[in-house]
Amino acid sequence: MAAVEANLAGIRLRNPFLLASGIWGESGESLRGAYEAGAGGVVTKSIGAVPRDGYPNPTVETFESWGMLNAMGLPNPGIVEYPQEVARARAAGVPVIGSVFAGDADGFADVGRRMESTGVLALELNLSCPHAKGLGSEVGSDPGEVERVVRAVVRAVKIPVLAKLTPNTADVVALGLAAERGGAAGVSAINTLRAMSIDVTLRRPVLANGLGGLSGAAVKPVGLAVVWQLFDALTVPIVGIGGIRTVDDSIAYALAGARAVEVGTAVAFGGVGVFGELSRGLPGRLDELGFRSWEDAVGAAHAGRSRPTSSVPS
Amino acid sequence: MAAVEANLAGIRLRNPFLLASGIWGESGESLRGAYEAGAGGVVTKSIGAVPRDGYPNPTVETFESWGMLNAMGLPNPGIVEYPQEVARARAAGVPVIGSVFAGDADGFADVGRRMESTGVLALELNLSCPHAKGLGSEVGSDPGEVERVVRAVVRAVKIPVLAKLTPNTADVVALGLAAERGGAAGVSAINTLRAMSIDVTLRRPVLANGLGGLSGAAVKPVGLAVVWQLFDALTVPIVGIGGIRTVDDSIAYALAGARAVEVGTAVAFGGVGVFGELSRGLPGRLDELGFRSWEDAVGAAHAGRSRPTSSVPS
Amino acid sequence: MRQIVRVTERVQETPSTVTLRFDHAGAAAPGQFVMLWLPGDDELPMSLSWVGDRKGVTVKAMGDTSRRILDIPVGTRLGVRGPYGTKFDLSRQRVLLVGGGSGTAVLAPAAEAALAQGAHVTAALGATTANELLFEDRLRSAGAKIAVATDDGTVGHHGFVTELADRLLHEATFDVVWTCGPEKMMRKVADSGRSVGAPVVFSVERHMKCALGMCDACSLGPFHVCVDGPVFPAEQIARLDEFGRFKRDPSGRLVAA
Amino acid sequence: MRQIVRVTERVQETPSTVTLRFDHAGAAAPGQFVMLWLPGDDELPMSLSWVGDRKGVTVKAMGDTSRRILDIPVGTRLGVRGPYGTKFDLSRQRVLLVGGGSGTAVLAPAAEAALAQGAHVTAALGATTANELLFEDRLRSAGAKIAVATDDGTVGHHGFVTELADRLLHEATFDVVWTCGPEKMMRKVADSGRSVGAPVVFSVERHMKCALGMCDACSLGPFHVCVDGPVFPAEQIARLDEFGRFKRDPSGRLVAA
Ligand SMILES: Cc1cc2nc3c(=O)[nH]c(=O)nc-3n(C[C@H](O)[C@H](O)[C@H](O)COP(=O)(O)OP(=O)(O)OC[C@H]3O[C@@H](n4cnc5c(N)ncnc54)[C@H](O)[C@@H]3O)c2cc1C
Ligand SMILES: Cc1cc2nc3c(=O)[nH]c(=O)nc-3n(C[C@H](O)[C@H](O)[C@H](O)COP(=O)(O)OP(=O)(O)OC[C@H]3O[C@@H](n4cnc5c(N)ncnc54)[C@H](O)[C@@H]3O)c2cc1C
Ligand SMILES: Cc1cc2nc3c(=O)[nH]c(=O)nc-3n(C[C@H](O)[C@H](O)[C@H](O)COP(=O)(O)O)c2cc1C
Ligand SMILES: Cc1cc2nc3c(=O)[nH]c(=O)nc-3n(C[C@H](O)[C@H](O)[C@H](O)COP(=O)(O)O)c2cc1C
Ligand code: FES
Ligand code: FES
Repeated sequence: MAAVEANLAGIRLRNPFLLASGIWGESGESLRGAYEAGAGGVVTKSIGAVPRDGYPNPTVETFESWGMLNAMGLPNPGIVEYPQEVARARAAGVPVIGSVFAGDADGFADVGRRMESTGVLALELNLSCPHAKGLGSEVGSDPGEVERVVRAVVRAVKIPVLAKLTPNTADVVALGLAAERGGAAGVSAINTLRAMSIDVTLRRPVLANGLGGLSGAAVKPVGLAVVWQLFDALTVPIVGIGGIRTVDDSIAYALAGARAVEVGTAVAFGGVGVFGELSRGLPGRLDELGFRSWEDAVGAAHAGRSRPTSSVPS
Repeated sequence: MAAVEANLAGIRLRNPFLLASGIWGESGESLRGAYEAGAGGVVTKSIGAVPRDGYPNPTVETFESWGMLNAMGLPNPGIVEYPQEVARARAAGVPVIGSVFAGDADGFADVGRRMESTGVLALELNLSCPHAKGLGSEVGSDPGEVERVVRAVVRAVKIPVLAKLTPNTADVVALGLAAERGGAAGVSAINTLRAMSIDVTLRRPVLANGLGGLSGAAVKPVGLAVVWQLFDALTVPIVGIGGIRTVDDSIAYALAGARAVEVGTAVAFGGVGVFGELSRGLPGRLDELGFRSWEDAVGAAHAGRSRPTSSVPS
Repeated sequence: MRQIVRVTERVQETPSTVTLRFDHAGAAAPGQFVMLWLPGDDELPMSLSWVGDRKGVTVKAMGDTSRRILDIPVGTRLGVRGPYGTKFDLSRQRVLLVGGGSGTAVLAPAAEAALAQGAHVTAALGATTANELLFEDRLRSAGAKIAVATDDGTVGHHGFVTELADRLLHEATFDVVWTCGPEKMMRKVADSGRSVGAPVVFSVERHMKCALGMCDACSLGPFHVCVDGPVFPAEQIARLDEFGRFKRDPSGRLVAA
Repeated sequence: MRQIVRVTERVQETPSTVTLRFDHAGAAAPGQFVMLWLPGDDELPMSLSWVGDRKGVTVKAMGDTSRRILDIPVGTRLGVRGPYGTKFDLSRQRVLLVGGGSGTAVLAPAAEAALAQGAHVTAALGATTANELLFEDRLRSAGAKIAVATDDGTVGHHGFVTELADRLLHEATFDVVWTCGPEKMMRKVADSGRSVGAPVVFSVERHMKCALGMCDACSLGPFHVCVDGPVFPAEQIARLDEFGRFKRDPSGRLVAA
């Protein structure tokens, strides 16, 4: 049977399936539940310096089974109280990656350092969250800011730092290169796509925040394109995210260049049991497809073919 | 019954449903067919200075009924031969908007002028096409370039000029404002989202070009968010595009701020009869929802509520 | 997935509690809840106090939003997602209900369904004062035996409904106890049930956002109340440290219940 | 929607023509085509020369891609989209086939299906030379009467298959004529059919990209061959200016056919 261990910037995972940030990530028992269901590891909810309630409801909208729109507004208990949740997950042996956000480089460094002290194996910087006052969406979409933030955190901590990139950009490669220059040990992509739903009967946006983020199957083609482009340009490992629900979805991400993947919305549509399906199904499917291991599949769609132009047609 | 006429930058349309560029747009008889099926008007395939074969097949991939990926590669007969197609459509009384593309401002002005002389009612500049050599994706995602191109075309022609914007950007409002400064009579949005599909059995991208563009239902939430943001910032009219298939989809775009809409992928999934369904269904549905007219619905979701932040959550 | 409905009827059940009825065709079973959206305002989880195609929710004034819901007139449009969550097992023959305050809202349709299937239902209803008792008449006319308790003694047992429930459990044999109300109350009911060997089933409330088992807002130990609950066997829940002691606030912090 | 199949059999039908068989479960009817993708290379429309679960396409060397398809070994993986397009109406009793070159590929399964339903089928087959005649044996053993024509006279009528067809149409009565081949050939068949009052049905080829009725690559007058065709009643098509005179190249330009 094909080996499915993944090595992400030095972190060894029993399988490449990580719980995506923001799903089941507020409580330590949920993190543990995802791991026990079969995940190789978990990424916490994005944690900030102080508690945040997030936006009022409605915070979610689903589109059949192909899409999910959310504007949670980064609710989180804050870095002062969150360590007890990490501790609970770690006590159960769960490999935890700590997701953090802040309004500027110093803020990221500060929360990142405090997250490090909880014993997480790595940090994931949510550089795709744009409502911190004074910085706005520039944090995540300005390569200069990305580099500055990553560098500040890398200097402040000893564990590997992953930069989570936004797909809401003209040039995700520039963002990835900036993260790499800043010292990121890897990049994660994608976060949600800026999107919205309007109720025609009520003549108003559905989400309390108006704008939200699209996730689920609908964004898989977008995530694949992002990972593909990043793989061609970067040397650090890539964590693929967006619309993964089946083993084949995850292998498509591996072929595009992802060394591990995160799974989010599929938990809402199919329950946390999706991690069991994925982890049980992966070895046999890799065998069928002729791969000796997960690692063997990483980037394999790039081999031996003339690289496509990075142009968008139509 | 509610009135459904639309007024787009001075162009009067019998209904707000336009055939989107790139669908049924290479031949005059197809343009006419879309109009006869019920469209209020048509946008031509994007036409360049010289004939282009486009990319080799495979050029399309469908995702169930929620999404379509394509990399046609802008096949078009070129502006020298295309006038005969416009002539055929105009002879049948079809309101035609001419879509054009080029590699730089001068090129746009040149093709635009020649398109104007075919008798089209307006131009739509495809600023979301990034494979013209030497300029790349900067044409559409750099506000400075957008303004320059629009200005050059506006100076070269007398008919209204619409700028078609890309959703592959961090800040679509900056692009819209640039188009407005350049003198655009309106903006169209969205074009497709950069995306990709990988076949795990074959270990390769499906489209010959590797990267392609996502359209269909999956991009409707993205298109609505773009139109919503543009409506808040611009004064020129907006043509809403992306995933429109039902009357309610079109009304959602109107509520977000679209004065007319274009329909593309729905033709592949449901046939050109979709224009009949839309145009027949609109008046009654507007009545049901309490609108006196289509115009009455334009922007109506913005009224009376505190505008949502333009932040992307999660 | 969200349906827009219109309030077709508004019933003032008690000074602090109102039932809103609306047409909604989704299949629903007693125990389940909907996410009820007051457009322009919040969206809250609400148990269905009426299942079937003419559904209803029964809302008690607690905080700002529920207070505003109380004031909306017939004809108001509401958004409805769901029904979501687990159901009461209606196959038991001898059922004891223990309802505290608005907790009775979710028990009433379960009692009616059980009675319609021939079960014997006894309802122990608690409230602060006599005119806050919920669905006493509704349950009586459906055929339930009623016992009431009020904090101020204006009617029935002067004291907690848990005391009443404990007495009933020791006087007669029940196949199951369904309870909904404050968590400390439900924990006491669980203790009484255990002492006489009667299985107890809770209907639990937690802060909810997605109701899809995704956002973790409603987590309670290893469970997510929105999908694993709200109806739980007491033994799954009562032993959790958190239960009756902590809940999570909207930020996800554990705060005193 | 795209299935990856493996070539299970390769039959050299003529020096320039090869049949590839593969397992594919999609429902298909005679007349329909698939988009056949040679990974790493182009994707081309190909009529199904075998319908059923063990499908087949019969490819003639025309340009670069078809030439490469001819050379692929058994075991090669291909992408298959479809089946797409319109079908032959198999209810007619007396059928005349007129096939030019690889055009016979799409007529063979239609003939077999009609024969299986008890129809009488006569096949007029044309080719440049004797050993380029396609599916002569296959059609004969299915029960069709065969007449052949070769450009060089190596076998059968020395000349065009259209002459043969015209003679057959004047000798006997046919309920329908099915024809596939060069457009000029099909137009002549339509003329013959009209002169004797026999309805003629074309199978038309046009450059294709999407095969979804979207991209306009295959437009022919008001029709899109990929969804309105490829099987058309001759009267819809033969009168179009374009037919037999122009086709659209990959850029969409009208060029001489
Ligand atoms: C599955 C489920 C079903 C529910 N069914 C019903 C129902 O049928 N009828 C009903 O009236 N409510 C029900 N609720 C509770 C309801 O969702 C709200 O929490 C409640 O209406 C208060 O909302 P608010 O925004 O007005 O108050 P908030 O502003 O959130 O809170 C105001 C005050 O009320 C207190 N409070 C809030 N919720 C509760 C609670 N559940 N129990 C005790 N105190 C509380 C808070 O601590 C605070 O002091 C249900 C909740 C869940 C999770
Ligand atoms: C619905 C449909 C069904 C088809 N079924 C079959 C089939 O069963 N078997 C089969 O072999 N082909 C079939 N074709 C034609 C096939 O799709 C290709 O066009 C053909 O194989 C040539 O492709 P190429 O890329 O090799 O040639 P190209 O490089 O496209 O062309 C090379 C040369 O061949 C000529 N040529 C290309 N296509 C044709 C044509 N259709 N007729 C005459 N000359 C042509 C060109 O003019 C050029 O000179 C079908 C086409 C359609 C639209
Ligand atoms: C409800 C919800 C909450 C999310 N919260 C966060 C978050 O706090 N931090 C973050 O980096 N990403 C967050 N995301 C984005 C996901 O981690 C992921 O990048 C995205 O949803 C795409 O993956 P998916 O399609 O598998 O869900 C959230 C997504 C959802 C649906
Ligand atoms: C096959 C195809 C070809 C397209 N070609 C063009 C084009 O030439 N010029 C252009 O501006 N947009 C082109 N588009 C984009 C559409 O006009 C439209 O912006 C997009 O598909 C979203 O709308 P939809 O979801 O209704 O298809 C094309 C889209 C498709 C699917
Ligand atoms: S409310 Fe989101 S997980 Fe239960
Ligand atoms: S091949 Fe695209 S419309 Fe027919």
